[in-house]
Amino acid sequence: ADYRIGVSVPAADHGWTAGLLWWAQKAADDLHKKYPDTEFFVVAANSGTKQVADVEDLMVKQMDALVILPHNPATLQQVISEAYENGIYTVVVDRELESPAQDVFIAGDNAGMGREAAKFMAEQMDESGNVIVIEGMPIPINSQRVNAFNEVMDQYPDIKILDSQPSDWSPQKALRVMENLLRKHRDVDAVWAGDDDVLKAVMQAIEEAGRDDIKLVVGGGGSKDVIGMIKDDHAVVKATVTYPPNMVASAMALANTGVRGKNLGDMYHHVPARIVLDAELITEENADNFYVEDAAY
Amino acid sequence: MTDPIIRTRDLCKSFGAVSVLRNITLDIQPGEVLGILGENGAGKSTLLKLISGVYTPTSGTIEIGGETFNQLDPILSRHKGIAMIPQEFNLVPTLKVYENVFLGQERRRRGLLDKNAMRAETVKVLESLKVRLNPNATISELSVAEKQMVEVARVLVNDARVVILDEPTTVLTDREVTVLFDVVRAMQERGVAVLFISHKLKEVKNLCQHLMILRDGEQVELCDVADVTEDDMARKMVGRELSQTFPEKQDHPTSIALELKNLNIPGLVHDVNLKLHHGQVLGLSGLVGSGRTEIAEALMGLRRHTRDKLVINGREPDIRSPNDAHAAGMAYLSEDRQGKGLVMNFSLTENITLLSLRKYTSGLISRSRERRQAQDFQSKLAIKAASLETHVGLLSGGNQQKVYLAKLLDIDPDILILDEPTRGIDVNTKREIYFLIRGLAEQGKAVIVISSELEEIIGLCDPVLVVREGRIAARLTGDQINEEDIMLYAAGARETVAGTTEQQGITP
Amino acid sequence: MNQARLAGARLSDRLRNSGLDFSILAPLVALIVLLVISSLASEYFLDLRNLTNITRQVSYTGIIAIGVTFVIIAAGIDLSVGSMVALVGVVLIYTVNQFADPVQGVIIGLAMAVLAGALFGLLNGALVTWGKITPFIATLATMSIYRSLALYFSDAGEMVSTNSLFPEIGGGYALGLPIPVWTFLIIAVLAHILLAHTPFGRHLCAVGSNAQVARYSGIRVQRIILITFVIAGACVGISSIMLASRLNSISPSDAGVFYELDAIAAVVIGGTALSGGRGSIWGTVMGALILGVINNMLNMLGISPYLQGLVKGGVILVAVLMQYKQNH
Amino acid sequence: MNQARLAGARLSDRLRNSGLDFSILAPLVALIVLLVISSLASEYFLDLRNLTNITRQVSYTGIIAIGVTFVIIAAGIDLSVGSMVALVGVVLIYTVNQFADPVQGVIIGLAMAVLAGALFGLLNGALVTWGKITPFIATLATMSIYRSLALYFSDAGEMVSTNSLFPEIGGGYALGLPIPVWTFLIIAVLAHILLAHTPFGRHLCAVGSNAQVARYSGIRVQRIILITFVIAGACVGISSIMLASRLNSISPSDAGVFYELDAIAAVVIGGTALSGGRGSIWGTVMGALILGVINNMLNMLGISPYLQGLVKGGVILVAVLMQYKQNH
Ligand SMILES: Nc1ncnc2c1ncn2[C@@H]1O[C@H](COP(=O)(O)OP(=O)(O)OP(=O)(O)O)[C@@H](O)[C@H]1O
Ligand SMILES: Nc1ncnc2c1ncn2[C@@H]1O[C@H](COP(=O)(O)OP(=O)(O)OP(=O)(O)O)[C@@H](O)[C@H]1O
Ligand SMILES: O[C@@H]1[C@H](O)[C@H](O)CO[C@H]1O
Ligand SMILES: [Mg+2]
Ligand SMILES: [Mg+2]
Repeated sequence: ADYRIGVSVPAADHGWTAGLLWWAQKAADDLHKKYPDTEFFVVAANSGTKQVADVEDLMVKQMDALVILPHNPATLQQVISEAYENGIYTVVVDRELESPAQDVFIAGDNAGMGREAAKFMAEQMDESGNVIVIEGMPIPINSQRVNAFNEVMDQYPDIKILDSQPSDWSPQKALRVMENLLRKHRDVDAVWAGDDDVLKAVMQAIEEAGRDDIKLVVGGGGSKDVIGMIKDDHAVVKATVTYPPNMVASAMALANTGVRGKNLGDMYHHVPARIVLDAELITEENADNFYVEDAAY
Repeated sequence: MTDPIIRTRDLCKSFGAVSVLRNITLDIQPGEVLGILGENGAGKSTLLKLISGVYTPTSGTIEIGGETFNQLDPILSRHKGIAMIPQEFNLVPTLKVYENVFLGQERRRRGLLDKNAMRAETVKVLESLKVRLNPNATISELSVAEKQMVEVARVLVNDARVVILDEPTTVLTDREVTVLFDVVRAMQERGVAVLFISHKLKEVKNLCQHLMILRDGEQVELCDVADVTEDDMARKMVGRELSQTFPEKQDHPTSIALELKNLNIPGLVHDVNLKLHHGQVLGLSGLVGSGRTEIAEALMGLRRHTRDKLVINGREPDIRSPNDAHAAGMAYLSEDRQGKGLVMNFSLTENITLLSLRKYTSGLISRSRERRQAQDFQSKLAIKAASLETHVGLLSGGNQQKVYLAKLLDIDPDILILDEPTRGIDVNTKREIYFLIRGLAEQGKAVIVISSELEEIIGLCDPVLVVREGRIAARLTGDQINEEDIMLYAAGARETVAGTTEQQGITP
Repeated sequence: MNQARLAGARLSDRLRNSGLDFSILAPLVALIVLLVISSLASEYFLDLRNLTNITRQVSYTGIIAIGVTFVIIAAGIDLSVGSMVALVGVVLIYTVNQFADPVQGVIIGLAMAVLAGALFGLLNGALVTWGKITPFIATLATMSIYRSLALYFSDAGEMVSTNSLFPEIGGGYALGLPIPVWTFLIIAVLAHILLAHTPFGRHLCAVGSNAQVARYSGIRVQRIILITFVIAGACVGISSIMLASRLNSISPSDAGVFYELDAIAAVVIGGTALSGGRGSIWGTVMGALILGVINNMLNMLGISPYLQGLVKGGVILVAVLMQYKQNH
Repeated sequence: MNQARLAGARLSDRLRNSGLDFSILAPLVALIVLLVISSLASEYFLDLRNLTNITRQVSYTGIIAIGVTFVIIAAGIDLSVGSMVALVGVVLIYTVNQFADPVQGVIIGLAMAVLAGALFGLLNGALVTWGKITPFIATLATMSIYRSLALYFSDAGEMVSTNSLFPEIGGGYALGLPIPVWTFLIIAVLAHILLAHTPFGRHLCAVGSNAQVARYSGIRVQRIILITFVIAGACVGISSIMLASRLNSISPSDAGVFYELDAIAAVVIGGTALSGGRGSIWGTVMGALILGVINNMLNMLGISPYLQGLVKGGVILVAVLMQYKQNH
């Protein structure tokens, strides 16, 4: 092949990363069919250090371009810089490097995700009530989301965050945590689950506990199932915020364009250096626009 | 008289509520060999473990070279010049021979191990014990006798002032025992004090100057060996008169129980033929390493072998595992009761019923039936234990052996193969076991006894097969069974055209 | 003070003679202490619903831990159980979704799940016995293999059941208790009987204690070891049923992650030695409950996410230290 | 055929007498076979850069595996090493960043890292020896505790060093080889000497094989066990230095994740028995290299990420099975 593109992502350790990997595989197939002279090599790492090794290996395999969603930006900084300085066309996805070392950066908006959810909730709750937050894993992107969420909520003195507990983005764990929290807090108005898979587990706990004090549940990520619930006017699941795992597929398309020195569509520039996908609030009004029947996430 | 090297004052030891030793007061002079006698469970090993620091006394003191201790630990006692060969093996199975010999007393050069020196010294010491062993062999490859000699070697390279030998001879044949005694005498000349436990009274008589007898944890006698006869010793141990040791040999051989043709284990056993009748106690004699154990293990399906034929009670069972052997009515008592015989963290009951568990099972195991049976055995074989729930690992060596015997007897086998059956058993119980074996034969069972104790072979068995280097060197009956003949055949000083079936024809 | 110790010794002696297994007393005491502390620390703790929740949360790893107890008593270990949960779950939901009739789907699905679990366990056992691969490595390898297969067959996507009856299993109640809890209890009772009252159990302990002695005693050592892995696999199958039906789905990437550590921890906290040779099912049940209560407490007290690991590790240490004090 | 076997027996005998440890031959053969296959399967494999990469990638867990070898020979286990990497890393980068002078920062930082590692190891050892907690549980608990502390001190954020000299350690080369590789080699040589040529090593084997016998032989069992954990901790400290300086940062949530499993796998593949009593450092080095080559192969051959686990598990099984064939 004329163009060899390496794609390095975190391992499928929960729903969203599984979706990510699915999209990476799909894009590798689709794009290879469309551009037979491009070949993709997808690797997945279960830790940042393993990912460093993955990138080293891809460099040995003489990639022309590298698409990477870094497990941890600082961990990967060094090796991505090496690749970039070696002239490899580099696209960094989602998690931004401290010192830029890429041709293109494409990402979702983590802070925006927390902010949008908070604004929507505050509005729906008439600026007062009790909230439970089910967080992800204690890592930087989680902090960005939760901090932004809390910042918005701080503006409403009548909104009280009862508890903010980690789920590690595992539905299993989320179900357990939510069950426990529901025993502890008898008067809850709203729940923010920062991930849509986690939201489903949260809903199960709420339904089983037969709690009708909870009027509002908001998610994050924009999974097909949750968008479906919103679309069908679910009683409490009223919104989620986009954070699409298919950003990796777009990143691969960008790499494929960029590495050929081509322009994007009819643009008059090279591929833009920075693309931020909007953190879009999905509600009943616009849910139809986001619903994709055969999406993996 | 010089100052005693070891002095104990009112030494007592209890485990929980059980008092095992009471008020032992003892002086041992340099260059003295003290024999310690007592029935199984009398407290002999416990006393020596107190002196070597393995156990802490409940009360009383130990004085070593004038220093008084309320308690010792193994490191301290070693430091004070005490070396011990314990009753149960005390070698590290994953390490090599020379590494074991020098364990805890390694030779160094510039901080690093001086392996060559240690290997050379090991070879030298083993040679002085008349044992040929590769110093690089791993312990787990050795026979029990070889292990025992390695234990002896450990003590020899250690410049000990006091050497403790807890039943060192149980796994040795007379030849090695002689060597060992020479070594002990040489140590004695250097002023080393030796404490020696044995159930073989003759050995005590031969080797020791002084004698201590324990009964139920009490010191009942402390005297010069010269002043007592073997009969006196036995009487004092047991506390009453003892009758003859061996039962009358009353062979009533009937039908053939087992017939084996041309057993071969490459490199170990060659063309062994064997015919065993009901009512017979057949002895297998031979030097250590002659391959007797291998023959037994092959019969039990525990070792790969080839054979032309194996007939048991008229049938030719296909024996590939001990299970098959048990089903065919055969049971085997291994010489290695710790490694192959008993589950140390099982209770007495659980060990006794391990082979026969089906008997107690109708859906579920009936613990009460198990218990009753165990109780029976406990009283029949006089097994001394705190309770039936005690882990056998906590029993004295001799009592463990009894539990092991009970375990076999509980499947009521037709053919018993007993490898060193009285290992570590006191005179009185030994006698009971001999009568038990004879009784089994009288009941029509067939018994093979493998023993390194000539006296036992001679007193109990007829016929006797002498095994040498994996072959049957001779088949002896009646008057032929005597010490001289057996030794000559075993050592290869005399040859017969042995090994054919004709030669081994049925004795009338 | 000395008197107290004496009394304690006497008590423990009496208990032992009464036939009550002393080894389960230690985890029981640890559990009780933990329960008392928890109920003092959080007013919601003793809430009936909370207790029901805990027991259900515990049942998934608890059932697996029971299976793993057998493996550990035989001196083995099974690291693959977590991944196996995911793979069995994939098989289960795939099967359940094949049938239009919900009843048929559920019955055949459940059978398939248990069967698949037993089969994967058999593979582990075969590697250990015939392959002579040390259990740690054999199951470390299959841990990676089973997870990989689960991802592959499901295309890494969450599998959702379409059977209306299916969620009733893990989500349902019987006589006021969740079905997973009943299942956990029944399996515990059966496992206890198997371990403590049958020749198999006795032989198992002998094998774990000293395989050589077991062999000389005519016990089929290899077969026993094989069976322990099959039991563990079947337990995983059942646990996977409970979990998948409760969630009405299985996530191949996430299901069962770290279950192996939780299960082993439960077994060991319950007093079963990793070196094998003895163990108790009730101990394992206590161990699993102890871990469940700790998790519950972390949420109830709202411990900072960063410090949850510290508290959890600390409580485990204290619980185990307490046992030691109990035992000596 | 029989003759061949005889010749084989003779060879192994000669090897044994020559002092060459037979047990490391098996992993060596497995490694060589794997190398041959790899170089046939991928044109890039023998690329010098690739080989350098592999050895550097291997060195982080390899160094830890060497430390863990000591723990395992003493019949222990250490599950906390992975979390410890993160916690030591946090301490290290914090310290390095405290000093304006880069040289001073690096020197004090490195010293602190090794010290911290040894200290955490000491805590593990203390729990095992004085606390009498079985190593699996003790280190499972500290695994959770160390990770939690790393998250807490760093506020879950990645810590980046500001010292210009620091990245030169893990990223630098000496005589054509990366510094982490040199470090790995030197530690291996020292560890080998310690294990095979000093009384400590000998005593260690005795302790692992039969602690009772060791005690009777006048060996201070508890102290030896304690030291093994300290050695493992110090090795973690060094590994953490190499890793953090190579990355110029440490991620508390992610650094060292799964290292414990990789390290233990390397040790066992290298022929050291988990039951303790014997082991070999060179075996561990081979084991680590085998795992490194497998990982590299997966990427070089472009195996589907879903199936990487399958292939990895499979190759581990084959490598271990091959050893068994070798050994018997
Ligand atoms: N660690 C222990 N815990 C409880 N009881 C013990 C322990 N060690 C020994 N005993 C008991 O102490 C008694 C004396 O045992 P000891 O081993 O000293 O006997 P012995 O005289 O050496 O017997 P043998 O001739 O059979 O070796 C026995 O009843 C034994 O069960
Ligand atoms: N596993 C093994 N590996 C290597 N050699 C062995 C092994 N088992 C036994 N041997 C050797 O086989 C020979 C026969 O040993 P064995 O103990 O069976 O003889 P024996 O006649 O029963 O003697 P004993 O009087 O000790 O019972 C010995 O030289 C021993 O070293
Ligand atoms: O892994 C995380 C979460 O699953 C989240 O939902 C989206 O961001 C990813 O990085
Ligand atoms: Mg004794
Ligand atoms: Mg023998």
